[in-house]
Amino acid sequence: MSEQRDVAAHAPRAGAAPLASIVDWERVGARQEAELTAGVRIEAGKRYGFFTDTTLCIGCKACEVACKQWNQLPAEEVDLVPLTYDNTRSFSATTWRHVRFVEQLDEQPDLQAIAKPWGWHGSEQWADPGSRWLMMSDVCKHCATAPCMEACPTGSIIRTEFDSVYVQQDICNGCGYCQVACPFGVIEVATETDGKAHKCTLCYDRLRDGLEPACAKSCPTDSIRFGVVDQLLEEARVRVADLRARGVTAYLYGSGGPLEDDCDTSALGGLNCFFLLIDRPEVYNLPAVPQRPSERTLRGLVAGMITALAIGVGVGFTLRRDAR
Amino acid sequence: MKGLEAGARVSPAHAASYMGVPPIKAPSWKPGMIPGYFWLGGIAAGAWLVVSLDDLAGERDEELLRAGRWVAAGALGGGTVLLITDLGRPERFLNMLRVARPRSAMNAGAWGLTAFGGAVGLALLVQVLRDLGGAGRGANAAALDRGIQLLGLAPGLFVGSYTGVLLSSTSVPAWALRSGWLGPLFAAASTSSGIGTLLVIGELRPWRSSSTARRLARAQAAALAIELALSHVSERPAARLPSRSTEPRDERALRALAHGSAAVGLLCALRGGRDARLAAGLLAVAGGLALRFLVTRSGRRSAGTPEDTWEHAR
Amino acid sequence: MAASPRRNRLPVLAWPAARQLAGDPDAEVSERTRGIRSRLSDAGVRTHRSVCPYCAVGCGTLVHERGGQVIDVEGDPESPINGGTLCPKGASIYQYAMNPRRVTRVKYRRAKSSEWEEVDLDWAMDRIAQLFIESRERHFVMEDANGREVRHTQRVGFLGGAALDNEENYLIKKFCIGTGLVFVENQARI
Amino acid sequence: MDLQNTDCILIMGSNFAEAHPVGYRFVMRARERGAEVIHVDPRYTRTSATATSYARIRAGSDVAFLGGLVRHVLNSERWNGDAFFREYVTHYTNASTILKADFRDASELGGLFSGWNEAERRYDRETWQPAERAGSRAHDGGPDEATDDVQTSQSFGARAGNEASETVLRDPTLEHPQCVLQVLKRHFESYTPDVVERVTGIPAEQLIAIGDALLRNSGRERTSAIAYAVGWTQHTNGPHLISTAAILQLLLGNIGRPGGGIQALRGHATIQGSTDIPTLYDLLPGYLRMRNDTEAHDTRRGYVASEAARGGLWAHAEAYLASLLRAWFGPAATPENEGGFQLLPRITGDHSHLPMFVKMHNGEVDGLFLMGQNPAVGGQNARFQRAALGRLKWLVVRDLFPIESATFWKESPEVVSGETSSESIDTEVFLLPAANVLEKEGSFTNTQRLIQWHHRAVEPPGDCRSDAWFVDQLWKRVRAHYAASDRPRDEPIRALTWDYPVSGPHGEPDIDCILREINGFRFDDSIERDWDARIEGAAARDRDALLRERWLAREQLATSTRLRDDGSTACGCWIYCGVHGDGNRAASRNPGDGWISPDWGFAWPSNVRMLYNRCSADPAGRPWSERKRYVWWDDEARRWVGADQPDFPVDKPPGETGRADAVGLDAHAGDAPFVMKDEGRAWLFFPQGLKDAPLPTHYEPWETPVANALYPKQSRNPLAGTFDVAGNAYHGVANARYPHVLTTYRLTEHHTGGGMTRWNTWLSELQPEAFVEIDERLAEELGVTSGDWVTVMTARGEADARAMVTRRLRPLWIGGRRVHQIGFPWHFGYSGVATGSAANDLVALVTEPNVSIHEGKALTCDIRRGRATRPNAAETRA
Repeated sequence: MSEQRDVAAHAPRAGAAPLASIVDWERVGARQEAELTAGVRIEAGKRYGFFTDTTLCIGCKACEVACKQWNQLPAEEVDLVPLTYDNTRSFSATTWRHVRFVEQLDEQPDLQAIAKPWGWHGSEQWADPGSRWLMMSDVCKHCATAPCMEACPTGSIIRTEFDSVYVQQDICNGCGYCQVACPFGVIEVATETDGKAHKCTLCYDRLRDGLEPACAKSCPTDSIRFGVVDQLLEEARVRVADLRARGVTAYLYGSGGPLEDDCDTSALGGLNCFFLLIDRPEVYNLPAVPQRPSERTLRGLVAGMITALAIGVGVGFTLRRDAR
Repeated sequence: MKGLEAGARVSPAHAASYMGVPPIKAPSWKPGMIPGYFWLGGIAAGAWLVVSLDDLAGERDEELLRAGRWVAAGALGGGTVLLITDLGRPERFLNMLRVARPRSAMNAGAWGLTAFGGAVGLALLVQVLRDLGGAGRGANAAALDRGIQLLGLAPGLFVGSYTGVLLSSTSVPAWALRSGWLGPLFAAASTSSGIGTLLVIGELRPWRSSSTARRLARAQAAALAIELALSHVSERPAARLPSRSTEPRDERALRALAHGSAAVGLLCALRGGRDARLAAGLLAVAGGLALRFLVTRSGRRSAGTPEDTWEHAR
Repeated sequence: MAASPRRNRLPVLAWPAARQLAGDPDAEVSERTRGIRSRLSDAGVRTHRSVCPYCAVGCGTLVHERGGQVIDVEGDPESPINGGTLCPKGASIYQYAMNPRRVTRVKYRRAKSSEWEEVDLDWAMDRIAQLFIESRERHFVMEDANGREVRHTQRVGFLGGAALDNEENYLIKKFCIGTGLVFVENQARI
Repeated sequence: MDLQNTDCILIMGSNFAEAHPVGYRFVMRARERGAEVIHVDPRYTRTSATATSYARIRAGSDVAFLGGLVRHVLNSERWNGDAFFREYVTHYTNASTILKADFRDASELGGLFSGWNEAERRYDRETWQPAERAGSRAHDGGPDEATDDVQTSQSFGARAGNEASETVLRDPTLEHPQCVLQVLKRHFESYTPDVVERVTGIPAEQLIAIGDALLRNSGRERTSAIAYAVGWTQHTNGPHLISTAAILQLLLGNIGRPGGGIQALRGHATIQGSTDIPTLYDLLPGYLRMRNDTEAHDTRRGYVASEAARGGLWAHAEAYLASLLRAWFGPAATPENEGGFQLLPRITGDHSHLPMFVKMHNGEVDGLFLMGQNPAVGGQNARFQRAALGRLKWLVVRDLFPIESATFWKESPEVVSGETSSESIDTEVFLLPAANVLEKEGSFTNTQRLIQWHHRAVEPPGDCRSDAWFVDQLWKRVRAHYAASDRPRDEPIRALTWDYPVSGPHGEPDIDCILREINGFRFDDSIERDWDARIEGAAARDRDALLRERWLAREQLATSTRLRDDGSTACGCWIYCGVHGDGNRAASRNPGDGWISPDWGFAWPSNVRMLYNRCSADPAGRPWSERKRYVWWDDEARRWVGADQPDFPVDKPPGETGRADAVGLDAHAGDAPFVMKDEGRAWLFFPQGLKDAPLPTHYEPWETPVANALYPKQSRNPLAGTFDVAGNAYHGVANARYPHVLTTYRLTEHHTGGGMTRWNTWLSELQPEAFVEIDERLAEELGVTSGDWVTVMTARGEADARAMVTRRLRPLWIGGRRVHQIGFPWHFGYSGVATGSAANDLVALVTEPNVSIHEGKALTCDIRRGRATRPNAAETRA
């Protein structure tokens, strides 16, 4: 489709002319798209992340697909898992967003004995434990002290100017150490394909152009909110207070301290991508108290060497020549 | 391919985990490479340690030194090949030395390995020159040797022990819970299998000095005793993990092999005699390998057991 | 980090570890990383406003294209309906266009055949027109049994339309009026 | 978008969150503002999970539930105590109309209304009419039942009613025993909470609680909304469901007000547009009826007499028709052919989807153009439809992917199993690759009547072409063939206008010009002839430019009020008039306030975003409340003003009375908001419009596990359309062989018959395979756990899939026994990336009498463990 033919063939008419690229889209002008979609301006030097409010998630999985679309990630060959609507099951090198579904419904009452209400929850459904179907869109947490990054031996995993944790694909040598370091099972080495580690980039490329990350942008119900972490935390606090006033046992997972009733992520210094949950973390397949593996490294190395030396000395003692 | 796996058919409403899906990832490492590297690196470090201490502490035993250097060089070379092969992008192995990251056990290991490799390489060079008749003999040579051995001592100690720390600095419960112990355990195992290798060499091609074998056997006994003790102690923190109670048969066999080899090896080393020493050496070397397999394998299974993570991360 | 790439004269000084020693906080950052931008900022990218073809909510989309190839489809941030958001189907529109499973050549199956053949589009159109005219000729009903003029044929039908454009539906309807087709239906009935 | 302002939304017959996730964002916004979200559904879905309350209903029993709500409302203290409701109902509905004394309700006649003619199996609707003053002359534009009988599409009710007549008796006190409100009360009196519980499985307390929620959230200050989708329409009494909802909302004063209304959640990008500009057999654009074979339609005058009303917008039906004919036939619309009316083909019966396929199955259809539909999977009794396709002489499939409807002769289960073979299928099949939405320009009309233009982003690859191109090319070939014909039968072909310039590498017709034709323009015969001469004389290469120039020169009409019946205007669809009145308004893109956003696209009619919004003000024209302000009368400016374009004559004062001698909107009073209705008021009782009842009535689905508890003598719709053909046996009422209820549905991750999604790997990995949802108790009885294969059986066939055992489904206690409900998503077929059995293989061909829609949401079935032994094996007769 050549430029000339395009102009000649489809004479421009009101509203028909294509827009320039969205990045310097004249209608938006100096405004970034993120200001429209997330109400936030993206600038280097600030901490950005996601606040995922699971009470707003409708389990549509738009985030999963939007992520794959933007990052051009291939689909995986999956088999049906007919337990609930989650056939994704876990993160992988090509799945960076994952929506979990947790069916929590009471056992069937005996119908003959009571033809009375069940599944009826008054005005606040999730206040009642009788029937609920929890949905939660999980993602890389972009931890304040990221175990994957601390584990990375090549400096491939870096912290960007947006405080996100990013794997430099031109550096990664696929050692796989980040994979075992991650306390959330996020990062994975694509052993079958390029042999490198992959995970959510917080849409680093988009942030550079003032675009909201694809998943958060696509979320129809704003369950995934993108923004400056401190502001998101403030929003989250208000939200938790509001839900608690309504009788919902909401708490934050990943605030790094405040409102972390059922968990403690302080070892990681909090998570740039944090969540509002209404059940125990394990229900969402999250560790209650994620640890920071590198806490053990220095100590371990020193202990190891000292022990080795001690062993050596001990053994060396036995090596003395037979009595002369 | 993801799919319906055995054990996934539990009602999610009552499941203690999320459809049995592990919350963390098991290692991506190719089978055998990493334990093999741990083992070979350990032999290199152990052999180096023993001959260095021997050289530093007492009379020169050039034959032992020479054997130790060759063992260290060979094992280290082999281990490095395994390590590089295991990378997703082997051609980028040098990226490990791109930066210094003290919080990364892998990065520290790479630097340590480099330093150790340098010392071993230098030692080997000197050794080869000397064997070819160059590089002289005498007091100066002895000082040179000692210097080189001393140079490699710290990195050697490091290479022998860091691999355990490498494992325990992860989110894999079976490793993480044993932090503080895996390093020492691997150090002990490195020492014992290093000595074991020298013992075996000595029995296959007997030392000129008869005391060498005896001394090595004593050292072997000591090292194995320490290894056994550490092995026992280090397992305690992880014993409460649910994955331990569901240990499959092959893993139990591996455990028996690792511990049994060390114990029998210890007895043989104490007994003395040529065959016994040979057996002790072989058992120590085999036990070292079994131990590395056991630890990596139990970690892999632990990573695949959601309840382990709940136990660890709470 | 957004600072321009540093150039070092000595290769050894470009070594990140050396830069690290020299106190460079961005020593680990690669050249490629410094240059990262979204593909929407590539030269020649043009954006077109479109509408999602799936359900009837009518989400606005932006189609980003470069050299006639779709490179990205996202929600239109200005749409009061979706405000940039999309559902998973909408988010997958890219594959609606860029999909190796898509049929791009005319396929033709002869009667009784068990295989497709590839045929020329023009030939197919001629053949279809011929078949249509034959059916119409053979079965056109000018008057029904009661002598009432009905001007139609019940031998050919049109089905579908809810996934097309309004203007295409209009043409189909007009075509049917002109040729006397009365079997014309779409998904609104299901 | 207005749903964000609701205080309470009842979602029923719709899995809103799953089928329309982005629309659901407004529901979630409302919920977060404190609105109640009530979901009533057979299955606990993603909508239920995010609603504030959920009620489990037996599929197909919705009218009973809604009727129970109507009864609860009418008997409630709040409804009878708050003057708002009475005022709204008295002024804005026909509640006060007094019916003829001999009208008898279904509650009196055991499920049938007066006027039932058992021999002919039809209603004589005489007794359904309003009583008139003694001695008044019978209305000359009476309901034409004959006409009704051959129409089965959605229409805006019969236009030619008697209601506008000033002779109709009314009782503003609403006390008269035959007045509509009292009749309505009696009609629903038997729908008590206990009876409703027995019918629907919804506990009585819950019915009352939901009724109270609606009452609590309706009134001057608050409004409630109802949203539905095909869970309501795909029934043999679909219109009953929707009209019960309409009655409920009218009683509660929720129509035409912000946060109120009834939202039909439609399922395809322009399913609304393809109804407005209908690729439907019985409609002409703009809901004019297709010319049929009744005597009335012999002449244009007769057509107009039967279609036009005196009051309301339908008074101008002739102008709409004349303009349409002018658009289609141009100069060839002459007085001799009644302005083109005589050129129109006529329908002679029900030519809808299912009858078409029955004829096809009988070998009585030669050819079919399949334009983006996949009946081999999505069609009811899909197996039957596949067989029908195989009896065509030729089939043209236009699609993006090799859908099942194009490959049935090769890959269908029948061919694979050897039941039939490629060699025995004589159909000549063309699979023409289509251009997709990114590769063509045009407009879609969404579920809120918003027309939105999409631009072409790229050229289609290979042989892919737009459907406009296809029709254009086919038309040109056909016209060339008949160019020299002088037979009367070919006259319409020669007469039809088709003057769209083509452009681009493939010669695509200019869509903008087509939209201009749809919009309408002033038609001047002499100017048109001049143009014709100029274009004819021009060189071939200049032709397209000249054609386009002519389109640009034609004076576009800004509103349908400009349409005339004298041939001086041409308009392809009168309700779309204005869409291209001042530039292409479908392409306008001003985001606005995110609520009304009047300059984003164009909503028909006249860019009104909320229909009947005059209701948002009280009879005197004042907003009912500050909180629910929308459109009101500004006494100083002497006009209606507000947030939206008033759906009312802007300068008609609220106090004006309708003029008895006037036609159209002038016949309406200033407090008559329903501009489409003859008398300007909404119907709580339908003298015409429905063939099968003047009031919505609970009939069981055609296949039901229980008899009708409300009308034991009349379990099912007396007029449901059945098809006595092989492979389509029905189970009937309470058939012990098929004890379970089966319902089919969509998932978020796929679209309809899967033609657009099952070849998409990103979507296919999310839902890779068909499955059947069953409750734990049933699973226990069958001895299956999640992942095991089960086979669902009906008299039409078998379909197998893996079981998803879940507590989200639960049996109900109905009619003294446990009734299991089984869920089977209908997206899947045998081709593509995501595959599985087609649930529609199980569904019967059976239709609703008014709109010919099938019943896919409630039927009965049996289920067993294991794979289907005979894939899709059907019994010829049960």
